[in-house]
Amino acid sequence: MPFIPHTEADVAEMLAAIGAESIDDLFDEIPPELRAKGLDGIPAGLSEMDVTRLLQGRARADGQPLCFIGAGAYEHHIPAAVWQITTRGEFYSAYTPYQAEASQGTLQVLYEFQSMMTGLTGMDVSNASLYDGASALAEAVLMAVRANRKSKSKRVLIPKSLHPSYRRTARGLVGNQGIELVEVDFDPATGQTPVAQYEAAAADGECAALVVPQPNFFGALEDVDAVTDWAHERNMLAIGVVNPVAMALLSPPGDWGETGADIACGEGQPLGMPLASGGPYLGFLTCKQDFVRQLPGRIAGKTLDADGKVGYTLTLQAREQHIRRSKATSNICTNQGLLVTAATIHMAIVGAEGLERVAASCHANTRRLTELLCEIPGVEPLFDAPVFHEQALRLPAPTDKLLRALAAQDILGGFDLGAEYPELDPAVLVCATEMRTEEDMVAFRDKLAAVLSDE
Amino acid sequence: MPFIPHTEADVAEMLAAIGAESIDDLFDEIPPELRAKGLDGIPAGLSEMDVTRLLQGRARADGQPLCFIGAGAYEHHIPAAVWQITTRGEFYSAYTPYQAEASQGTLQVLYEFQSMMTGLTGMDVSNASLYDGASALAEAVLMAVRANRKSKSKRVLIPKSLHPSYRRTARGLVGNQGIELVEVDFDPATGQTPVAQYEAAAADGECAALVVPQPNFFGALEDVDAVTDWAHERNMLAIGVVNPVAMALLSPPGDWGETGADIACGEGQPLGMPLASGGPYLGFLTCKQDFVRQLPGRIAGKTLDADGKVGYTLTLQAREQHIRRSKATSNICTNQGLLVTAATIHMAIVGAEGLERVAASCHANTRRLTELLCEIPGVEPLFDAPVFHEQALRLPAPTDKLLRALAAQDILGGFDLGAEYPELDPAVLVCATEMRTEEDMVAFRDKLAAVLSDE
Amino acid sequence: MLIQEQSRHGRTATAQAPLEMADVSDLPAGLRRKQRAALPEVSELQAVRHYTRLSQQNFAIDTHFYPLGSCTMKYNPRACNSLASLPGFLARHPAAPESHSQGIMACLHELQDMLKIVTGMHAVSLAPAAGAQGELAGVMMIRAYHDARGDHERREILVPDAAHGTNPASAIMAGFQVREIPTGSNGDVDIAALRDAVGPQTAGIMLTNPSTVGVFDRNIQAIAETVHEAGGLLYYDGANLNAILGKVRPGDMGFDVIHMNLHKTFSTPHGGGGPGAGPVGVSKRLEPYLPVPLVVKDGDDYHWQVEHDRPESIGRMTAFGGNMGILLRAYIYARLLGAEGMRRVSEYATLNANYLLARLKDAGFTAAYPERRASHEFIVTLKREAKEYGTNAMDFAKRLLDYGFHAPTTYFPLLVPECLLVEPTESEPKEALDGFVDAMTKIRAEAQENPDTLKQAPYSLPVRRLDDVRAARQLDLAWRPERVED
Amino acid sequence: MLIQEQSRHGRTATAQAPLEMADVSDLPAGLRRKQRAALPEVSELQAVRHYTRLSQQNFAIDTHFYPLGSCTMKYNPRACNSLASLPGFLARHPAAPESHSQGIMACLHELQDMLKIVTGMHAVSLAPAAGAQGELAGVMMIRAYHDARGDHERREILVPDAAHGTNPASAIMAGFQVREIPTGSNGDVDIAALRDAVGPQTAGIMLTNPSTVGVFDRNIQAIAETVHEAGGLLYYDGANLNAILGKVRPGDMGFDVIHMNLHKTFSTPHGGGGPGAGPVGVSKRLEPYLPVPLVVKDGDDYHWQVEHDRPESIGRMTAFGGNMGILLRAYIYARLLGAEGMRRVSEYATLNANYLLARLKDAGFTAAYPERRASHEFIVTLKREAKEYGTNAMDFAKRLLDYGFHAPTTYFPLLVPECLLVEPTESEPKEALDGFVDAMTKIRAEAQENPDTLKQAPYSLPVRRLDDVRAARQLDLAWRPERVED
Repeated sequence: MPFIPHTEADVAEMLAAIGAESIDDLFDEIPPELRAKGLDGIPAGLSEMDVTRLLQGRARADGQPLCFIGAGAYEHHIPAAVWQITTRGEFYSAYTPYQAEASQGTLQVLYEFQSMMTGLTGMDVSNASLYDGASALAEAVLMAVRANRKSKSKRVLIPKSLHPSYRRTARGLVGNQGIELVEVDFDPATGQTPVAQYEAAAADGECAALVVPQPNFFGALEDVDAVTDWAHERNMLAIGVVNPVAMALLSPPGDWGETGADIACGEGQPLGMPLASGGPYLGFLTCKQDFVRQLPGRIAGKTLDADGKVGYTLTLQAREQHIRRSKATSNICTNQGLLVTAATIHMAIVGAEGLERVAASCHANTRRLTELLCEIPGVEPLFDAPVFHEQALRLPAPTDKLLRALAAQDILGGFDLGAEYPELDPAVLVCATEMRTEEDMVAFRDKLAAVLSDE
Repeated sequence: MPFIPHTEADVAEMLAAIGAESIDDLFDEIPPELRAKGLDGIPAGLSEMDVTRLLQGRARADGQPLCFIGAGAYEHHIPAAVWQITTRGEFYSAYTPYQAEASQGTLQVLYEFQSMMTGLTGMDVSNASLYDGASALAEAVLMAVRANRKSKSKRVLIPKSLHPSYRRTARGLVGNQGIELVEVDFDPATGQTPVAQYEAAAADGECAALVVPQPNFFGALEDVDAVTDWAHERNMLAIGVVNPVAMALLSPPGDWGETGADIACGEGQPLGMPLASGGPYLGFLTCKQDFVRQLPGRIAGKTLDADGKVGYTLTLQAREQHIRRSKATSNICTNQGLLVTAATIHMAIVGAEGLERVAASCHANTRRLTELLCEIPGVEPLFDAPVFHEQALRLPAPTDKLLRALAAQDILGGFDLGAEYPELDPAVLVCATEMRTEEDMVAFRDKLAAVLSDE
Repeated sequence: MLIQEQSRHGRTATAQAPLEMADVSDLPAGLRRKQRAALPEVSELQAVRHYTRLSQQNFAIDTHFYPLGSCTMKYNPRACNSLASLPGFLARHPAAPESHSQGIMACLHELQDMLKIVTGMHAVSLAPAAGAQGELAGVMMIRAYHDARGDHERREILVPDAAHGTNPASAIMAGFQVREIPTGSNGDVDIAALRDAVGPQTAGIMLTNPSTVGVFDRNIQAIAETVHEAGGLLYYDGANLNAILGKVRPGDMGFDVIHMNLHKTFSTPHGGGGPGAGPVGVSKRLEPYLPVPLVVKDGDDYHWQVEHDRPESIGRMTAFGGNMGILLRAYIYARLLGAEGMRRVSEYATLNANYLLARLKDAGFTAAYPERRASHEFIVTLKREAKEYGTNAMDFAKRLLDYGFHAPTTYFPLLVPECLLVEPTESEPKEALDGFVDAMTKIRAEAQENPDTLKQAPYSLPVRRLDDVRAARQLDLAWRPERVED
Repeated sequence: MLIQEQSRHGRTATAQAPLEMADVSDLPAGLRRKQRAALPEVSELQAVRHYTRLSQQNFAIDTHFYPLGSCTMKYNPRACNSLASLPGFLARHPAAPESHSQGIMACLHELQDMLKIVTGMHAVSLAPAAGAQGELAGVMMIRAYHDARGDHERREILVPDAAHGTNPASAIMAGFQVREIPTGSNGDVDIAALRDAVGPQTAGIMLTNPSTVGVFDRNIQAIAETVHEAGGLLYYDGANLNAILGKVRPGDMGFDVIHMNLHKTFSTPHGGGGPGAGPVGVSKRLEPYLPVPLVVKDGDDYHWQVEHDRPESIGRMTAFGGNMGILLRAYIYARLLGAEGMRRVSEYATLNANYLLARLKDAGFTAAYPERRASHEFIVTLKREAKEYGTNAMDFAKRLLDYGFHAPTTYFPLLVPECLLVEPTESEPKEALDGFVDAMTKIRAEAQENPDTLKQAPYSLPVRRLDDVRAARQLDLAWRPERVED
């Protein structure tokens, strides 16, 4: 039987040891009227060969179009070593390192990951992952409200230039606890959210924290120093939402303003995770040392063993649900361990210099793509601001029609901004990572031009 | 630098320790006039990302046609676990287990492989692999001539129904040692090589051994018992060349005739190796206990350690080139260790029963394919004999034209028999492994019929 | 040694990034990073060697029997990994149009359907990223339901004292208060206490059945009736679904909402602590509130349903709709098993648990609920051993590691003293279970002879027993670079 | 425990084969197997766990510094594995038509060209399946050359005493006699002895340069002249090509034929003992004899050349033309390195060897050729330690394992007593070399203090020192099933 090792002789011996007549007897405490009659509708099992054929067909069906969508998920090169090691059985099929002595591999990886994330964000401490960037933001908001000793407010300022799905996810996850996310408008000329906008949004009353993305959803670079300082002046905590690859080039949250952001979070996908339709990715959450006891999620710490040898263990478990239950900082239990492993190996192999070159290449490619697309009459930058790695473009025709026509030619021509920001329609958000070649970009331009001339 | 960890500081320190000025100085014993001026024509290095793009394009270019060619290499399902474990660094990047204590993983695998191959072939002992089936046959021939104490002859009977490439390879590899391979004709009605044919070929003089394939190249089943007994009556050794998957269903060489074949060899590819354009595969070679000291290649043996614990080590090294040099049984050094690992894991997972079902399915599919193709007028079995897993078919039109037309529709319609056996032209050798579905086979029939009607 | 400690300034694995540094001078200088991020600078070989060797320091299903209770550490078929990693699946952008997504959407839709069937629920959403997020989605839907009916007073969630810690924590995150219900001495929920607890404030109850004490609550129908009559809803914590797959369905027991931990029952990798996937199933009345996205089928075509298609939805749980790669693995596993394979899962998981329990009882260990059938897991209490030898459950656990077994879950559920929660799973052969009994027996003999043997354990692992108190008191959560002069 | 010992009758991993047993009643009963083959019957988990754990018992490049001399144990880039394993490459049948092979043929053709350039040879065949097969192909071509000229008396191949054992063994397989040439005390071939040895019987000489004693033979031009003048050809054993990649070319030294071990210089995996690939390169006069198949380019198209295209070819070395998957890996590696990367290989391999030698000399160890530069490897002789402490080279080797280092090659070449042949390779960091020196120094101190510490080593591995004599005397080469009554 697939995945079940029992021989008939085994079953007979085991039932005898139990003192039962049949396996069915073992279910005799279930009220008979509840016993499921069958699993009608579940197909019969397939051999691995047949499942392979089925899945290969499905995977092939989705093609491999040339992708110019970024919008929070990025197609980067992943060194072959990353997943070959990550999927080693010892990482792949272990669980949360509850028995630290039998889990030093995973635990040291977590500690190294935490070290890398603090290095990248310039913050003091990091947890060992949350589900994704959006849920990490939700946890950051909850944490900020809990942690702000200077304010009892449950209001948090969140700019509309932040990823729409992040805003929606965060709203859903924090709303039931009475926390209000107050939206802050962006400057329609630049796509940025300057201090003045935060000020306007905060006019209604005290806030516990604000969120500042870098870069923001439009790729525009925010004046993070000014916003952070303004937050601190108002006794708010500043929460940075950052792209970790961008951090190779951009000032990290720990360096923002006079004293740095208080919390930084984001999506770890660009650190070695394939696009994979949206997950599994990994959320990261880092903060200042002061707030460590408010940090949700697993945390690995360094300690010593009985012989004085260095080892690693999960620590500060008193924050967690399995100890603290209803008083925990979060309900999170299983997080994204395997992705943490991949990200750690990825960062180790690529290194700081490699990450810089990746970031620079993405930025230069997107700049080049912008140049090429703007050769087409009616295509132009939507905003006037420095950008990183994403570009919002105004289009001369309805976006969805253009994108559909491009998709029919296996080009994913960007993210339809009008779908989320009707006031910006028709507009598209494009991105070309280091994976796109000049040839790819020229093909995009040519096909877009052709589609437009067919209009 | 890719794959080189030296920092500039390292280099300086190291040169200082050596007492050299520059790395170039380390090459100062090479006569200056010999120093290569450059590597003109070698392109500049590429990033892993660029190489990935290049290779993906090349792999895609070759398509994935529907394959009905067997002819010694078979497309079987390989459990996903096989190569995920085989390519673990500890197997992938280790070498020949010269330091047995630090190589128990590889050594135990070799011992298990040897045990499985003796189980499958019914022979007493197995080596730990040779390059492939054809070179294994060459080694088997050399070994038989060395091992036959009853005959000084250097002639070996080899039937023309054996794989043409095996015959050619063996001839090339043994000819320089004065060994003559005497070809034996097959019965044109059955494609088999009965004893009478061997007898006719042996009429010219004494022979040391004969070769008998099961199934033979045409898929036809030979009367292995009679041939083996006849060989023994004439003081010849009998060398079986067998398909290891077929061994799940067919009588193994160890059981042939009264006392069994003396040596059995073959191609291990069907035991978990992808087609991969022809290699790396693995040759196996097994024999009776008496001949173990004539067996070429690595052999792992069981032993005890200083504490009396069981362990494994390479043994009988006195046969080998690194000890015995010009007196060795063969020049082989590096063999096919990684493939042995894959084959061992493959056989462990699939098991005897699984292998039986694979063999049965291949056989039934080829039978069904024969039925379907023979619905086409002019297509009919070439021989009248029981077959296993391959079928020779007569065609009503020139083979190469038909195969080309089918290939243009991404069907590889079999092996052109006329290219190797002009007397059989036009004819094709087809095979449908367990990987081919009814739908695949019907498509083959329909396209062949269409191509023929276009003639 | 940490990878950071192997770093040398100027060492790079340059094959792994574009070979040239592109011009980024258009980035405003004031927004640029001042100092290079403190990431390790190592060669590719160093990284490969480091993480290969680190991995070897783990116990895992692929290396050891790992009977961690409540975690269902069964074999993760390797095919699920390789097929979910087909290039077409890995390359798909989450915002790819439906025209380029029909293949994966077919898998997801079929998975939704299969999960509906095995749970007996009316509709399923695959969105939650893990079990705890599924729980949160579940209680959020309960809240949305009551709120939609104007039933705003229902702010209390009942949780048995044996429940997973995530249950009360999730209820709190959804804005509820939590009230604990005691477990009876026979392992079933104390029905009288439950009757006392329900009322107009009752939003619902969160329950797992079989419960975390390893028995099937025989009064489940009475519980359902009690809560439903009080106007509350029933939430099923699917952590223990492996025990009943194909045998009894939460929907038939009367549950209104359920989450499933696919990394347990559907054998997706535990990955050293995730990723999981926590799909939720609901009865008809909760369907409008399901988290998005959902996959629907229209003729031959699959479509996404998102916020604007489902205005009453509690919304999305993650930015991009869930852990697709994990869902794919679960789908593949389900197709490999089929209906008969699913039934076998619960049958052999239960057989293994009852056999192991029987053997441990024979060997003199104390079952927490000796009169009950084990479900797929069971509890042994070592309070007698603690009293007689001064060795606690953790000492046994650590010593088990030396014998080559991962320890069962210790000290959970909290209501049983010195407990080991043991879940062997269906994929372990009888020989592994027998080996575990032998080890436990030997360890008890060691405890009797010299308790210190246990208290100092483990001996044979990469580290001896670690000082957790020190870890928490002298917090060291990240390596810090020594600032070098540039 | 062997996998066979975990087998239980009736246990199967049925997902891994067709679910049904097809009808095979048409197979003649007399030709059917009487008893099921003795293969293990285990579950997929058992197999995965068994082989995962077995793998952990190996030292490998990915886990340890592995300075095995003459084997070039350098980092095998993981990308080579994943790209050579692209489905399009794995699925291609060896008899697929050229129309469906242009992608891989392009790779092979470019590899042929690159190998020509790095060796300075006129033409290259990729056919031989490993180094030793490449040697055999090489000497077969030498024989074919002389035979074609009617020069049938040339039946002797000269081989230096330091040569790899495969050299004389290959020469014998090609039907030659072998005559040994001594190595001078400075490590170079004894030129006078060579001059004495050559004659009308001389078919050629097999040489590796740098030689197996780890030095570059400075008289190579004189050697070439001597052999050529006598009418013989020069064969280059490419085992040590890593030392000179991009620095000096065998073709320029005067060699007529060369094989290359791609698993050494081009870093394809050693795989626990293969597969290798042993392409051969030849000068113009030997080109007609190259083994088939070859890839040729005609306009934009690639074609195979096989026996009937090349009537003078020595033929094919394996049934299907070579270890394509290994050739692909080498091709990928070559493209990753490029010209500058290839030059760096020999530079840093030589730097590492000379540094390690210098440090070991400083630490008091004896170099076999103290006045010479090391090539990419070098020899330390422990004859002084053997005399003073009674510990031999093997004792040092075994004790090194305890210190976490794979041992260098021991007792080869045979002419240096108690020798360690040490090849660190370019991919090891300085720290690894320093660690090795520390370990050697400590081991020598142990030897001085208590030689038994070494003689009993290793202590920390899965087994203690194994009894090789017992293995050879009480031959046990295969597990045998106990026959059970059916």
